[in-house]
Amino acid sequence: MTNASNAAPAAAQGGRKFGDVILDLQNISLRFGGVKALTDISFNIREHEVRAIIGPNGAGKSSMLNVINGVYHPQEGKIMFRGQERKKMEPHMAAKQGIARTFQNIALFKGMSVLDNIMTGRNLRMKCNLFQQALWIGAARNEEIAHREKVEEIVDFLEIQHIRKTAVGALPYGLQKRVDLGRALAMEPEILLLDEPMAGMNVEEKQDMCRFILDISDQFGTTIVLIEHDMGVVMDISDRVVVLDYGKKIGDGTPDEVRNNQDVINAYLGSGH
Amino acid sequence: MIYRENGQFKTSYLADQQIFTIAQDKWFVLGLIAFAAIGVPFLADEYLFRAVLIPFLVLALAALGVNLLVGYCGQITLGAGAFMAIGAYAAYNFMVRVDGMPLVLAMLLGGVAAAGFGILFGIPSLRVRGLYLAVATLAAQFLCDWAFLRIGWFTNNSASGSVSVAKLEAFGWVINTPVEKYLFCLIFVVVFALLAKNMTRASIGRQWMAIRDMDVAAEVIGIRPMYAKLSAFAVSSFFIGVAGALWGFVHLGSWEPAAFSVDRSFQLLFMVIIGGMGSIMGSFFGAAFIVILPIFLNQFLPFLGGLVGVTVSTAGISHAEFIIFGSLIIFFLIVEPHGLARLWSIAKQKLRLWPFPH
Amino acid sequence: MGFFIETMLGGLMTGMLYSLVALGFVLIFKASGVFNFAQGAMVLVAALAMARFSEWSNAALGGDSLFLANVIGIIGAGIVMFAVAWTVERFVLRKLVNQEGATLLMVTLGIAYVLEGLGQTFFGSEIYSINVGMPKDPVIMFEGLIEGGVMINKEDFIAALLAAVLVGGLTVFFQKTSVGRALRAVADDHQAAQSVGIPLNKTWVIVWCVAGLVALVAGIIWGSKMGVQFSLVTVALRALPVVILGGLTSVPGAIVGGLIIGVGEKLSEVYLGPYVGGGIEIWFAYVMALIVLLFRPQGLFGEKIINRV
Amino acid sequence: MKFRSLALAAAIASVGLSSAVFTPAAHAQAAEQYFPILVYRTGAYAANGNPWANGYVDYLKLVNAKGGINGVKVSFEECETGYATDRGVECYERLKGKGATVFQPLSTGITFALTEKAPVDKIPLITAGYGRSESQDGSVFTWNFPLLGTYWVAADVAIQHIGKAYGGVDNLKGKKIALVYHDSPFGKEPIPLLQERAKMHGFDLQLLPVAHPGVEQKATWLQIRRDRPDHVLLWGWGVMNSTSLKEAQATGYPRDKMLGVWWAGAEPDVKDVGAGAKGYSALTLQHGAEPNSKVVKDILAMVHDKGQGTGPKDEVGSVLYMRGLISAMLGVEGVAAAQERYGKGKVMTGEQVRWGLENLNLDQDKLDGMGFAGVMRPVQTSCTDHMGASWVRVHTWDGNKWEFSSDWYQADDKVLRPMVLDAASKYAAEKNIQRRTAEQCAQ
Repeated sequence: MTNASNAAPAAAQGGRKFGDVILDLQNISLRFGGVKALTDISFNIREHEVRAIIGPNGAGKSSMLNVINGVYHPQEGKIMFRGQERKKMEPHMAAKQGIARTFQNIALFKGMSVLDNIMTGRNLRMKCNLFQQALWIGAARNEEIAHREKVEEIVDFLEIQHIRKTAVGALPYGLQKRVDLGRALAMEPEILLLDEPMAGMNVEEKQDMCRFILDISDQFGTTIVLIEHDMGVVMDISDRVVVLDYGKKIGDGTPDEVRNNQDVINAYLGSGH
Repeated sequence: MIYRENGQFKTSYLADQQIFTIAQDKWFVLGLIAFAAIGVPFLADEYLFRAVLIPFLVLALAALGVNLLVGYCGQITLGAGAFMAIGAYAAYNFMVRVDGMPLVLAMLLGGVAAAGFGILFGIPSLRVRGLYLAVATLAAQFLCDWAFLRIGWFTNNSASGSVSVAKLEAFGWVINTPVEKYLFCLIFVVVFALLAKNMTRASIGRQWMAIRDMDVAAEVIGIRPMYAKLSAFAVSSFFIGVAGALWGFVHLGSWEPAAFSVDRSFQLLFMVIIGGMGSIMGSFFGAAFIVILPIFLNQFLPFLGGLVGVTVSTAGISHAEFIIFGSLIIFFLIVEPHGLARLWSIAKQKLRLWPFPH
Repeated sequence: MGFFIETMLGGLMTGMLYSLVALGFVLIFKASGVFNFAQGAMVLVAALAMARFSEWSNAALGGDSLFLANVIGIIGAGIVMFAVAWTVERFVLRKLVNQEGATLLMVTLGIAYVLEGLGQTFFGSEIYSINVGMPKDPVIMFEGLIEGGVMINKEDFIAALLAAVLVGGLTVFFQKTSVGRALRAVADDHQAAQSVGIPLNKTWVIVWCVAGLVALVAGIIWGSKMGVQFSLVTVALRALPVVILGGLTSVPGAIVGGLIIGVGEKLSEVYLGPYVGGGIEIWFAYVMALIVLLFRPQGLFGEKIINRV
Repeated sequence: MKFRSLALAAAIASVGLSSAVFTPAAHAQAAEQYFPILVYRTGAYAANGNPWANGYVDYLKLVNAKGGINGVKVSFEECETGYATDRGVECYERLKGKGATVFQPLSTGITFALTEKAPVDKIPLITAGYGRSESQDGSVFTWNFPLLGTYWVAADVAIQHIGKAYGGVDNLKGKKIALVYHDSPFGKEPIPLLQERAKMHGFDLQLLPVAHPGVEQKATWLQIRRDRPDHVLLWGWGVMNSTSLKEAQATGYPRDKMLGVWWAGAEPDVKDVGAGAKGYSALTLQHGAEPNSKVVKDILAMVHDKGQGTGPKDEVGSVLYMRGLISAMLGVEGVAAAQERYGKGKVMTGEQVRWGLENLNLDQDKLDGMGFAGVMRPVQTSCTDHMGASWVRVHTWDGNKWEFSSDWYQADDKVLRPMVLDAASKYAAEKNIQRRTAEQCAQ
């Protein structure tokens, strides 16, 4: 709880109420063999905020998300989740703690329909065992129906009713991104990690996506951690921004603070991105 | 015009989650089962039962098991034959060693034994995948081949290593004639197919498919790879083990380990490829295809040869069988990786629009 | 002591032959990402072609020159292997670019069946012999050093030597020649190789040809040892644990893996076998490979696999 | 999509065509005696399966060329089993419906499976020189006919022959005999008898299994080199035999100390080894390679010279060819014997042929008349003895051809009989079979 005390000042911009620090990353370093992906990075994430991670290509943004949800295990540093130190954990345990994410290069289940993809997000909340499912008796069937209702709400929310039975492999890119988001939402996460949710989209699609992200934040109070290249979008929707470059943190603060940070300006202009 | 879904509206999610969402499909399959249970016994002759229908049903069940693992969970196995063997020999031992052991229970216990070994040999799947996993399952195959040959206890110390079962009786029903054997297998297959269908449309099935399609993403949304993979191995091996018991008890009656050799494993894998990976229906198509193809070629090629005035030798037929078989596998993988099941659904799609294709 | 050394040597020599087949696996896997289950069938077809062409040439020319017959046999078999490589690339691989490994694996199972059928149709299904003048009788060596001496099988020895030469030659080919470098480039990244102007299709044909030639050498050695007949295809199943142990992408891995498996299975059969009834060598090789897999999923020499998201 | 519709069309067509499979094939013509032939002409054992099948078919052709069985023409049909049990069962089911007279599966595995089915279908099984050894007991195994000899006969004679080298079986005490066997029911059959004999004479029996198909035997022969058994019994089939001989050569084990079963003593087993197999001996199922016998000359003249030969001409008279030929002859003679009782010139049913096989009486005159002079000794079966003879000779490979190298042996009934009775009784108890009584036999 070291950083929790200075949590309060960061006032809400958009009328949302920020809570305590939910996730605190302290001095994280990650290496692959000899290559340093992340070096001594510390920042925190507060409940209900929209937190952006930006930086040039190869800055270590995706690695950072992978550290947060347990895909990579940093060699050094601590991760505090609600004040408790998180031991080395596997991704599915992170999911259990309420951390969901979307993927940069859409990692949907290609062979399954949109509905089934989103239904997988409900998996953690389904309690029936294998035998009940095999027999499809009362409990299992009721559970399936109940979760189906929940999933239909998400389908409505994301406006993808018309494609619910289509196999996701056959969908255009923009819709796939939405399904990816839907699957993460189905987990009803506390923290939602979005890895470039708008990459490769046209303006219209981006606007839709922005709307969804803000709605999620508003309606469900979900904490959102976002990686995005489009500076305009980042500055518009995020509450606080952390800037990485070559695996190091070079800036952290509100969009305005970051915009005026000399290191950040150098990184972006200097490296030519 | 007949195959239309017009006017069928679902009013509840329950209705939408039926096995067959189109009424005609449902009636078709129910009709098919009814026909198989009532019609076929009157129509088929003994040869058809013993040489075609019974092996078809048993291998379809085994292929279904393989499909759950390979098609749904994406874990390649080349050791299916071994799990059939475990099912058969375990069931045999339960029958021989436990007095008054009911036949059906022994078979199911055979399946349970296979499931246990399935989990054991599935453990490498947590570390390795693809080809490497295929080799791990081959280890199971060769180990079982050896164990059932060498360890006398498994065969009740039969001198030749060949075992046989005396009398088949379930719930007071003596299973003797080909028709009875056929019906006995049919009951197993229908029940197991239903169980498989239920699992694949429920949460466990989605977990398997998620692991198959993108294992890292699956883990990130909270699917435990260990549980998903090992449960797939267990369920799949259970199916295969029961099929193995049926193969030994009902089809062969007397068998040796060679009945479950690595060739059998390959054969089951081919059934799944040709029939359609990730499709219950496909397992049946694949089994039918592979059971019938050699029989068909054996009769058709000499006939064809006769037409053009050439005598086709037995060797020629079996070599042609190799070639045609291999070509079909290549053909399906290139042209229609989803197998016969996909062709079936395309056909249905066409039928849905017929006679107005636009 | 003498016996232990004999067993070791026997294992090493068998292992060298496994390496030869394993090499075929590794070559094709490196260059096209295909795990070629048809390698065994290729060994069969190559050996059948070799045996039959030399037999036919003898019959046709009426001569009894062993050398001439063998040369014609080798050339004939070489042409057959080239035709196989070309056909496989043209009609199968080309249509499956960028498919998953599992699909490609299963397609090679199909290729194996076709090759087995065609090979037997054209060349027959009896036992044929290849006679390249290998000595068959053993020699006893080191009689002064060890009591009873150490028996060495000359045929095995020459076969192992041949295999070693081939492996050395291939290593040079891969490291030093431009074709070899192109093949390695393709192996590392198909698209990158294509973008710098290396024709993918051609390199595939080449690598399948090289694998075909390796199969031919393996076929000649095995065929000379145990006769040319259908069971040669099972050689592939014996060599599988070798590639797994050594790593699918590593030429030295195939060699070392072969030697380890060869020695391991012979020692296990001779020293452990009698306690459990014998016949354990096949699964012992697989279990050895499996244990290595559990600790090093990429094999002893394979490239590390990193999960990316 | 073009490919797809092509595939679709192909699938539909194949469904249509496969209905051809289900239409019962036309039954054999009423006036012909139908012989189904289970063969394997492809796969690992094809080299040995081919000559057997060719001999079998050629003999049936000869029967027809000579006017049939008392005027009844013979029809026949091959079915490929690939040496696989399930394929064998399918063949059996398919061909039995066409009025099969007798089945000869040429595979111990298939024999085991068919033993369960034959009594139901009432079709006799001839397993000349293979199959279940206890099926000699005809009062339990009503439908099995292991004519000429079983594996127990072979094992018994093998020990007698080896014993002879030491001046009698009693001198085998302390000797070591290794059994290198094909790891399958076929290879395991002789073990009980060998163990029995080992107990009787006090020799040491070493068991060395070889996994199918038998191409990897280095470890086996290293063990033999270490333990230096006095004799090696080779119980292999197919490529395993030639591999054994090559490994024996490679490890310097003397070939003249090796004795093969009659399935390990034919041309394909040694040809490829050539001079390296010189001195190797094998048991024979009475006959060896018989290129000079009258029946072979008949076949050459009446079948091959008419362009009707099944296989290559130079194979006629080779060991496995003769095995197939004699197997066919036994089946045909079974029919002929049945006709004696049920009416000459009529087509016999399976049940009638069984009676014929059970009352087979091929004395030397008859055999000589059929062209088997010097090839075979008399065979006489009965209700309780379905084997009919246990005559065995040994022949030796001289580097080019097989030459007989021993006198005739017969299995020792004192050893064999109790074991057969015991095993058959056990089987009868397991299957709830009542032994046939003398009255039932007389029927």
